[in-house]
Amino acid sequence: MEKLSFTMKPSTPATGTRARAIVGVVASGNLEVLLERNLPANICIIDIATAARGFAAVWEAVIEDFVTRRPAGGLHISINDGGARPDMVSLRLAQGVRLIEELEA
Amino acid sequence: MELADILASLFPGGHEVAVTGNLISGSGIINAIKVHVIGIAGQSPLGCEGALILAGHVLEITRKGSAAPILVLIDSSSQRMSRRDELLGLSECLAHLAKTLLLAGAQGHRTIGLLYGGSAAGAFIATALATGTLVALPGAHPAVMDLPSMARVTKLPIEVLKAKAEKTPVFAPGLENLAQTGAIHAVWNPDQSLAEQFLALLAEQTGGDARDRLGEGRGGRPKAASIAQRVEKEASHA
Amino acid sequence: MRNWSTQKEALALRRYAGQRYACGKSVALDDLPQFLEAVLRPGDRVCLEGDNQKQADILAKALANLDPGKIHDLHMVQSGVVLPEHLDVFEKGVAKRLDFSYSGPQSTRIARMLSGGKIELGAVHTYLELFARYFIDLTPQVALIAAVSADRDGNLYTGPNTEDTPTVVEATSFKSGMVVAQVAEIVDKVPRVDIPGDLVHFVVDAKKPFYVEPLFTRDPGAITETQILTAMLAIKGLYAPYGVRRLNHGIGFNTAAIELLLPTYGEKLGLKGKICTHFALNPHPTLIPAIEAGWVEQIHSFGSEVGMDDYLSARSDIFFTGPDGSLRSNRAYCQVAGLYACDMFIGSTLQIDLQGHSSTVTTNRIAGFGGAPNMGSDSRGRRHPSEPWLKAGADADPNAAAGLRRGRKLVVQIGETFGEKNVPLFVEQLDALELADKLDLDLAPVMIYGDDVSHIITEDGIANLLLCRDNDEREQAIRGVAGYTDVGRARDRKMVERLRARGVIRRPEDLGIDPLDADRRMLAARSIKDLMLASGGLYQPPSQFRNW
Amino acid sequence: MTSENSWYEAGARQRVAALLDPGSFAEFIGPEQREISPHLAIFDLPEQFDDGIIVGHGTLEGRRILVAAQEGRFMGGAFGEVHGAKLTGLLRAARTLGEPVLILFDTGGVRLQEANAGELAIAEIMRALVEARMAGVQVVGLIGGRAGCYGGGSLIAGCCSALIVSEQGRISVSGPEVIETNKGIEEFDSRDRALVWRTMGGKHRYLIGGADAFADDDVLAFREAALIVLAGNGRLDADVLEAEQQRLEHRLHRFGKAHDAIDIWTDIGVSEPTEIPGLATDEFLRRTTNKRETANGAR
Repeated sequence: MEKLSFTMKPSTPATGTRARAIVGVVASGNLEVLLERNLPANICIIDIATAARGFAAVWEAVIEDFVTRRPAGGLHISINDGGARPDMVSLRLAQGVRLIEELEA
Repeated sequence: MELADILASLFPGGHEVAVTGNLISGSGIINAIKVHVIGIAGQSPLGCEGALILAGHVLEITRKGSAAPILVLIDSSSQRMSRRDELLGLSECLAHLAKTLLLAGAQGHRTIGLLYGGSAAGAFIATALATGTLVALPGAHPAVMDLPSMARVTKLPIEVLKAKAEKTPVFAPGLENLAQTGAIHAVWNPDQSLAEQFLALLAEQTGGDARDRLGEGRGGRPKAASIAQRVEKEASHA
Repeated sequence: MRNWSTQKEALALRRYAGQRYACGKSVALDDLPQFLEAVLRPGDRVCLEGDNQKQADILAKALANLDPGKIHDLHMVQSGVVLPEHLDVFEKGVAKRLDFSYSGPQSTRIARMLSGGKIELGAVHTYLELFARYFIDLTPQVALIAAVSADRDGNLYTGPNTEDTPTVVEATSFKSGMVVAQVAEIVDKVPRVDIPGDLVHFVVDAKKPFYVEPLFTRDPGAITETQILTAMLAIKGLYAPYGVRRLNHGIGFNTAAIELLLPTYGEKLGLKGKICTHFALNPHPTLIPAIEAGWVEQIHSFGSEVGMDDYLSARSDIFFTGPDGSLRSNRAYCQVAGLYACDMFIGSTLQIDLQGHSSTVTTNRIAGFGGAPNMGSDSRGRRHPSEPWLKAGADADPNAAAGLRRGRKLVVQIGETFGEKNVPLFVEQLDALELADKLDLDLAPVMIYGDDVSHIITEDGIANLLLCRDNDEREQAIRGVAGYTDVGRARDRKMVERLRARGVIRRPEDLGIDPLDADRRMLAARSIKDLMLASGGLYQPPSQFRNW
Repeated sequence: MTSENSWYEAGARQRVAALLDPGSFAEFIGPEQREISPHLAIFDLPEQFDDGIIVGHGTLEGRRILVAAQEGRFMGGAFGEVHGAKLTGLLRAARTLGEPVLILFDTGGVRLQEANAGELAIAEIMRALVEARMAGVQVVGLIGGRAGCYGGGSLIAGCCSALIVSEQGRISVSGPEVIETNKGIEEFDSRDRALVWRTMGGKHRYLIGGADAFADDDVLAFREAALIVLAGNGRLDADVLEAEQQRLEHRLHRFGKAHDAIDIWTDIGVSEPTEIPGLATDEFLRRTTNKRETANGAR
């Protein structure tokens, strides 16, 4: 496993009030994303444990785009990755942000 | 130890235990205590018929209303792997056998498993692991799955698996590994009277299922006991 | 005085030699080895019928078991190198030279044998090219073909999987070659005559049907959200604006997703009757929901598909069927149809380079071409206009005088930026070049040349290469949809934004598509069973695809 | 057509959310507590924060209920140490609290990378389950996921007071590949999926009394079935096991010579038995009413 951690300064804080959300599942080509709202609104920390080694540059690019395009401020995001492709990572991150925006069911 | 030697050492005064088609049944007396015996011999697989025959014996014992101990002797392979057994619902038959043993335990029978040979997978769960206390003799060789099969499934070379097995008891086959996870209460000494070791075991108090705490103490299962306990607690306070 | 009938005389000798093992035209299965030894000559040019679907498997097995001391140095000219026996004949020395077009499942072994010198390669062709050469310089002296049934006169019923047979027989039999057919049974009267008996010299009762690979079955259960997103982009960003009605779909999950989105997403966009009405296409099971919903008017097929035969018979308004009711497929005609009468080809590939060249070759595999290059190329011989063809032509050359401007076929590559095992779709250089080097080939095996490609669709967006005015723009347009691959990350961001402003690149948001809406629930069928139910129970999928 | 709320396609969390009363589910040891497997790192395998099972409580039509749901996509829903212990703890709590339990199975059996711990976990779960049932608690299994209910999971299912199954659900001790690998393709061709389904699938299990209710592949259909099943009784005692002994002996006696499920379906008098696999739920239930073998609480 390779562990990566990124501390980002997103443009927008996450909306909604839910304390946490989880999407996805750890499987081949898939990943789980746990989002916890427990950081100052101007930062976002993303911790990654991935089965695919040597993709740090790709992760960085995906995450830069994510914090630019989606409101992610204040979120601590933890990822367990089963070797997902970047398109799946982007999708799960977007789904996670959308879920934490929703009202508590 | 061979089955005959085991029975001789358990029942110095003789016994009425028979083996029919690799299924063991009968009884003997140790120190004036009647002990029912069932089991499976000859490294044989356990299929639908065998499971129901053994379950039938257990039900017959419990029907009598005594609290005599039941000794389950095990030298099996795995569940019988066949299209026919699965077609007929092997899972129900094996679960049924386990339930009869668990019910007997709850009705006051001590259920003691003695693993003296092999056992694996579904057969192991339905017999040995469904007893209240499981002991073993040296040379017993339980296995959930043998290393070559495991190598095939995990796609890891067998040497790599062997090296990993050195570091943890959690996956590799073998008596010592299973004992560390808490599955085996004790390993008996074949050079001493099995009857006496049996009586000593009977004298021990039993409570609920202590295998997870045993595994925690032996270092084979670091988390099971505490996780189960936490869930239980959270459920009670929720 | 020159003898002008040597070929006819050679055929007569072969027939005479073979007749010893035959009763009428019928050769018993047990006599097949001796029979083949009697009719074949060392060095013969032989077509052993087989393509990506149907296989003359019994004849292949018999050929591979011949004694190379007696029969050797054959020159195999055949569509598919698919069965192990197709390469065994070279391994054993029965055959020496090979001209072929497709080698899917044998792609690794054939590459190994080529570099090991076991096979003397003529060329790797497209189907249509190889068929063409059957009539010019690669005419078979013996054709070993497969049919469903034969009557005692040798009339053949080739059934729904007719495929290459008429072409092979035409070229062989009318040029004094010998035709030997394996059939599953001999009947008094064949359901229909696909091949006239006087073109067929011998028939072998194989007692079982020839093998057919279910190559075009895609389980909707395996379609991912990203593939659905690419399909949404295709429908809304390409099919709709060009009004694509006549087309071919390649094999793959992206195109399967498109097929399954027509009755749902396509319906919502009001596109029914405006797109996807006529196909050159194998009977894809995933097209069943769209057919049932009335989207499709007509389909001509290269071959059939395992389990689809009853459905096809019951939908003769859509498919080509014989008087017996069953499908009639024909690979050669369908390839021509795809080349000349379709306005779009859309399919997947394994590698795309910075010029847009694409290839399914990796360094250790030669998969051949099959039909994709015919589908995926702009025919220079086309003369009839259509809306999408003219519009694409205008995209490519807006300044030319309309009356003198060629139209363009839409040739679309669709895929995810990363494929299986995280292998990037986009590369700086195709593996095909390295392979060509290794095997000393004159041509790198390029599936579709960059100048034929009009669009590339990934989850990142659509690149319209027709709108690119120079190589730089073209390269950046490709990088611009290459996502997080190395090629994509090396994009010139400013230039990509400029291309986007011009509509050369269109992102999902530019088309009003939210990637989060790409949900499996949009698929008109989400399992093989759904397809079976949608067909009213007529589609009977092979057992390995069932989950009931 | 696959339902909008397909059970087969949904993940464990989606199933639980749609099965219980809206918003009623609360998880024990949720993923934020990161109680992961301590053993997967040895194999350099990725962990999942909930170790592939969620346990908690919620309500069903207002009635408090305990629930466990396996995630069949994470390591095939297999039982490891933590995964198993969560279910053990839940069943022990059920006995103390006297509250019914729903187990949403989706498992290939024991997780090989922690095989000994997983095997033992199965045994502990079975014991906790049986003890809960002897105390009068209902434990209902729901089976219809991608991974099916195989290996040790099928033995746990065999201890439940009732099983609800959909066509997609498969219940079997040995999986098709395991039988093929050990006994050869002549014994079982694992690629012949029609054979897999008619030997182990939900319809066959329902027809021979291996399951009590048959549901459409839809979360709400499972909910309806659960409500009906939960209205019954789940107590396990000697009478129940005597009855089960008779039921299973009768089954072996009656169908023991059958080679294929079709033989069994023919025997019980189902019309056009070869059509059974292709039938939609309504038609399947209509054709088999009063014909199938039932457990009638004898489990």
